[in-house]
Amino acid sequence: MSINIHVQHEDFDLAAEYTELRSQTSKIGAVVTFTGLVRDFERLQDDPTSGRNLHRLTLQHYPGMTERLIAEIVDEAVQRWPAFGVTVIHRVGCLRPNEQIVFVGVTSEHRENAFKIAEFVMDYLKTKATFWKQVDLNGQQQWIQPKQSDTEAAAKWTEDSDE
Amino acid sequence: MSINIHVQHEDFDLAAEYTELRSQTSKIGAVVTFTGLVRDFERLQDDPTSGRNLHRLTLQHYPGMTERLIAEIVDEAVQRWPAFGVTVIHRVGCLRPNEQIVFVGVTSEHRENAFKIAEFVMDYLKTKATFWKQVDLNGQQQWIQPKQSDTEAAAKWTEDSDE
Amino acid sequence: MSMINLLFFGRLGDLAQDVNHSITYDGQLRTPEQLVHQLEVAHSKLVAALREPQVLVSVNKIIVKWDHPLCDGDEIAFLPPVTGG
Amino acid sequence: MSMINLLFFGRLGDLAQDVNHSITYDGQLRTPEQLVHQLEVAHSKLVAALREPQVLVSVNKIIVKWDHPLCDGDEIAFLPPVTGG
Repeated sequence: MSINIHVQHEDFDLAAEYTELRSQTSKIGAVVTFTGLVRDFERLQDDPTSGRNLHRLTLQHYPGMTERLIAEIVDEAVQRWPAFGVTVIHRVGCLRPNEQIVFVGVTSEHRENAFKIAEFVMDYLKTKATFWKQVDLNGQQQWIQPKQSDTEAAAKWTEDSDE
Repeated sequence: MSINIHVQHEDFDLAAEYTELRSQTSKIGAVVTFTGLVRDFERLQDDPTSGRNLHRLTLQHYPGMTERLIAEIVDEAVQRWPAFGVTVIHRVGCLRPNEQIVFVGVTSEHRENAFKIAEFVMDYLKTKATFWKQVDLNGQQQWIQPKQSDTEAAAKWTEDSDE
Repeated sequence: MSMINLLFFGRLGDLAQDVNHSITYDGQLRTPEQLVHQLEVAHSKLVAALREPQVLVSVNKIIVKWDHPLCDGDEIAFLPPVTGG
Repeated sequence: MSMINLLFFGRLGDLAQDVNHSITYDGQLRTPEQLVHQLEVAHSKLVAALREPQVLVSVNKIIVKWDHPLCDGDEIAFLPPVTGG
């Protein structure tokens, strides 16, 4: 079992992470990757039917605590579903539209477990890890509020532990 | 909406597919990739608790019909969950352990839809598309029988259309 | 002379190695079911496999019922359960 | 002189710009709740935000209750709802 967690300003290279993940054992049958990108459009919090162009995004985090929380999230995931390797990379600092913001890569014997772990880790990253997102919408700074859909996504794993 | 489907002998390059997928629009917030690898170990069909080392794998398919069935699978997926792009690559012919066998890449605005489409397409590729896998277990050729777990995985999408 | 082409996949291909995959369309042959019956005399092991309930038949790359009408030039394929991915 | 360090994240950091983040530990100050009360006189807008039910407090990077005992040298962080990914 190989777990790698990075919180960093630098960009990451999907191909390098994939190569590293799949080289760990020849028993791997499935590799799932999730990459989050910065969209150029942010829905307004008070009016989800409209939106504004995103100029840039700033990600703040709590060094030390963030890494520990992500490690706990990943540990819980691999206890639920067997895996060979999990890599989590979360960028912080100033990001522009189309930039990569988060990576989750999972290897396992069978695809079901790899998909579950990737989804579980993403749902918890959105709602448990100590990141705060501030958007710049054409000059106006705004701290992002948590999304109801993210809270519900994380809650589904506790309601139905086998799902 | 960009849909690309390839059934081919040649290997594929995850990084190139990812670059192509994420370049399609700046509204992409999520990229999910699934890559299937040839494991070096195949559980025996009559005794799933034991297994033998896999020497190689041969994938046969029905040209023309396979591509059409995959296109139908992908069309159904993107009608259920909005997406910007879906790429499916399935290799055929002789493959060795650790080689890449199948790729599904999905881009969408939000991660939930990208995960759903990738899982849905994989479940249906395993049970509906006209591929047949023959394994060489230290010299003994054996056609792989469908797995109960794959049949159940595909069935879950019809039982619960919102899941 | 009219012909019908047969394709056998997966395990069925192994069993059909000595079958002529291009057979005469003689007017008597009107459905896949009748085709299997015609093969049955000479190829009992193949036919037993073709009759297994999970085997599907397609005509011109479309899955059809076993009583689907056949026409001159049809491509008929026998499909055991698929195992891709 | 003993000190306690305060960290404010997200929206709370904006509101706390004029707060001294390293405050004297004077023995009177025994819990995060008492700390907020002490800030309340001078920084009413920040304190209103700190008192919102979804704001969490951590001591030395562990989430704690508001009546958790404080010690000299503690790092106390105020955490609005997180929004990563």
